[in-house]
Amino acid sequence: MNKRYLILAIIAVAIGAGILLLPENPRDRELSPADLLNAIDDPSRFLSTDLITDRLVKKDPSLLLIDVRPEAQFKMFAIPGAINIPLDSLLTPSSQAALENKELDKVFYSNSDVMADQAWISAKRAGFEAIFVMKGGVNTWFNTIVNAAEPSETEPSQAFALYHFRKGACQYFFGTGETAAPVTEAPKKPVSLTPRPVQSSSGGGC
Amino acid sequence: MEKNRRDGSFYINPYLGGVLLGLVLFATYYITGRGLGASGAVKNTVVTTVDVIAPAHAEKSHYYSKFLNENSSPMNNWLVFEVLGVMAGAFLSGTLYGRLKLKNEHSPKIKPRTRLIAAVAGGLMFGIGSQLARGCTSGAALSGLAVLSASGMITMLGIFGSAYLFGWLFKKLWI
Amino acid sequence: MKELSKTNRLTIVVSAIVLVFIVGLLTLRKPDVQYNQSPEGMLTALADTANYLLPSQLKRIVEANDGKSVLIDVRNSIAYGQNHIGEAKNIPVRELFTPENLKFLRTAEKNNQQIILYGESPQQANGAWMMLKQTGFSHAVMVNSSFGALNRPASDSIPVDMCMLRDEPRIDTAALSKLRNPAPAAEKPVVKAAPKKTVLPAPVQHSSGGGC
Amino acid sequence: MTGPLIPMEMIPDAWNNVIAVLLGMAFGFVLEASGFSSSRKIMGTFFGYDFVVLRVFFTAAITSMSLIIYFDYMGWLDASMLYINPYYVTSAIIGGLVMGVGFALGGFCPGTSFCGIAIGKIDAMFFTAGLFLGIFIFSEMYPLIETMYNSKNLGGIKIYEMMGMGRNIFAFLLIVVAIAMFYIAGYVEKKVNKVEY
Repeated sequence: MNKRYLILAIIAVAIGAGILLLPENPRDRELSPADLLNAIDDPSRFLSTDLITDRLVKKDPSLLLIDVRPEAQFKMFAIPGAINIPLDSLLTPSSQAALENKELDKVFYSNSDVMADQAWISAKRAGFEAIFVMKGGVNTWFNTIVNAAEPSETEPSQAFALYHFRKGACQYFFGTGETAAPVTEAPKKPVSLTPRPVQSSSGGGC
Repeated sequence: MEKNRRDGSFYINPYLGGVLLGLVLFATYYITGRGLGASGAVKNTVVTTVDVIAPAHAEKSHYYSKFLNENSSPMNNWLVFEVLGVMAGAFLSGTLYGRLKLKNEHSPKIKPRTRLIAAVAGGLMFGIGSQLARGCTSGAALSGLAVLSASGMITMLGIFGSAYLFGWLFKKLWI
Repeated sequence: MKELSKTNRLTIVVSAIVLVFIVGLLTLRKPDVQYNQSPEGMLTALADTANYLLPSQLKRIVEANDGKSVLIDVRNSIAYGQNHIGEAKNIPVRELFTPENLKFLRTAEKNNQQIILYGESPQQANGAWMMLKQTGFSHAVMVNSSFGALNRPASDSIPVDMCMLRDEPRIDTAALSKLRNPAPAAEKPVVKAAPKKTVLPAPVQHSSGGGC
Repeated sequence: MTGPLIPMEMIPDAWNNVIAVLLGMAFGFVLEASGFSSSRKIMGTFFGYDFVVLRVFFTAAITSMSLIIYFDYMGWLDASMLYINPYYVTSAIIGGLVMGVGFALGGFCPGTSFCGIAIGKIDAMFFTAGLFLGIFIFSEMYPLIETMYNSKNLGGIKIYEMMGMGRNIFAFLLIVVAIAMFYIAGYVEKKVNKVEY
């Protein structure tokens, strides 16, 4: 037909062959190292144990607690309502399905911070959204909620409100507290300074 | 070349047209993040018309109410402006190449009235189909093909496949 | 089909597009930092205790000072200015991938030096460490202790509390069992090894750990 | 500058409509200049005397597809942010078939009919009137077909994912198939009798 068309066809095929050489990107949502570093440096992923407890007590449907400890530890003791995804199986398809849900605030916790934060960084790199870490982990949760220390007389009234809230939560979780402290209402405001995640849902919460 | 440009029979090379259209489509994706479209503008016009004439009915209908919101009129839509642009651009090209002329194109074998009835019937089918497939040839098929979407590919195969089939049935209308 | 014979403008446009592609590909700069470990591989690395240094091990390394390792302080520069360990270099987490820091880290990696990271808490060191580990610094390790604990004068006698190798549960089992069985019944659940008020033993047995 | 610009908020929303008009003008100009304002020229594709639709359509598709893929690779465009029409299996297939009938009868598609109107084609005007009527009828019929309209939603799935192959291979094959089609089109055009229009 026309020599030009032959040349143009060759150019088009060459462009196509060039596409073949480009890398496929199956990890489309993967965060770049620079973005991940910025995310790591941002402390807003940490939620306090009191805040989590408050949302648990209020049966917040948008909260999903994920226990990243090994199964044995999970069976021994876990925060009520948590599901177990051990750290090494974080990226298996079945676990990813749990992390995929955009409606839920996924909160990782472990015994202290490190393992939960490792899970968070791994999940963040894989591109999951609305994920958080419970600051202090089970150890802090246990010591503040179950073994809540009674404030001394001189402390401000907020400390007492916090204490009663913790005792009430403890009774809520385990049926009975060590002392027969009356269940008082949870403080109206979140007791911690950590802000509630912006992504709000229809669920209870504060 | 300059001579036959003005008589309305000059068209640009189809591959050049294709490459330019591809550039326009790419620019649309690059700037707005969505493809081109045409039937959406018609839909918005219909919704607005119904809303003006029978607001209660539009409010009640499941379909109209999807596109109505209190703050802005459905006419204030990207696609509506785009289609206004399409008409302006086509007018420009028509002026440039000397094709501005009232004309009813049809096969010499049929009456002009048959052509117009067929056109209305065709438009009607296209309107229904474009709403079903959530886009027309430009909105679903062409834009979809550019981002390799499944719906675009399937819609394109559907359009061209059935147009080939029915084209032979309605051959008399055209040749 | 007379328009099919006019191909000049078509050729120009196509050449322009090809030119854009070529210029783009030539000017394309690869990002400075890229992952070279898959997320799954990283999860395996996380479970490897060799990646975590105990305070006592760190102490030995600092004392030996044989040039086989570089020490990185990932806290902010103010905290670093007040106090830091040995000849640690200050690289706050946010500045991990600045060009000069990258150059420093890459040199260390090339010389097969161990990159040791410590921070205010193990959690802070962990973030920086995971970033390095995922982006090709295979010799990076983190110190599994807080800076406060490291900096004690006699770091040999680090209290158990401070030794946080891989997160251990430290919950008061006595209080827990009391919660679960309000009335101290005759038959105790045998789940708990030690019903007395104690600290759960660490599930991971680490041979190297001198401090614990 | 990394695109898409408006979703990335690099261009203020106020410019949205201006950009729409400008892009629409370019779109309309190219369509008209390629001959899409003439229904008989468009219909040539289906009877083999003029393959302009096939040529323009597929050249445009492979051009913008390659541009998107290359720009995504070079980091100038974030392809994952581009809008992808959700794939509702039943309604997409039926809608496509119905549109095909409309194409064969009317000789236009919505975009080209607006071009036709702009340069004074009477049949295009009637086609557009039919278009309005069709959409109105669809909206009124909507309760009857609502379940079918919303059934089998596969979301914004890509064709190569559906076929289980790589994006790059699919893109390459599409280019090769398109060139083969252009060649066949040229061959058929020579065989078929010319139609004057």
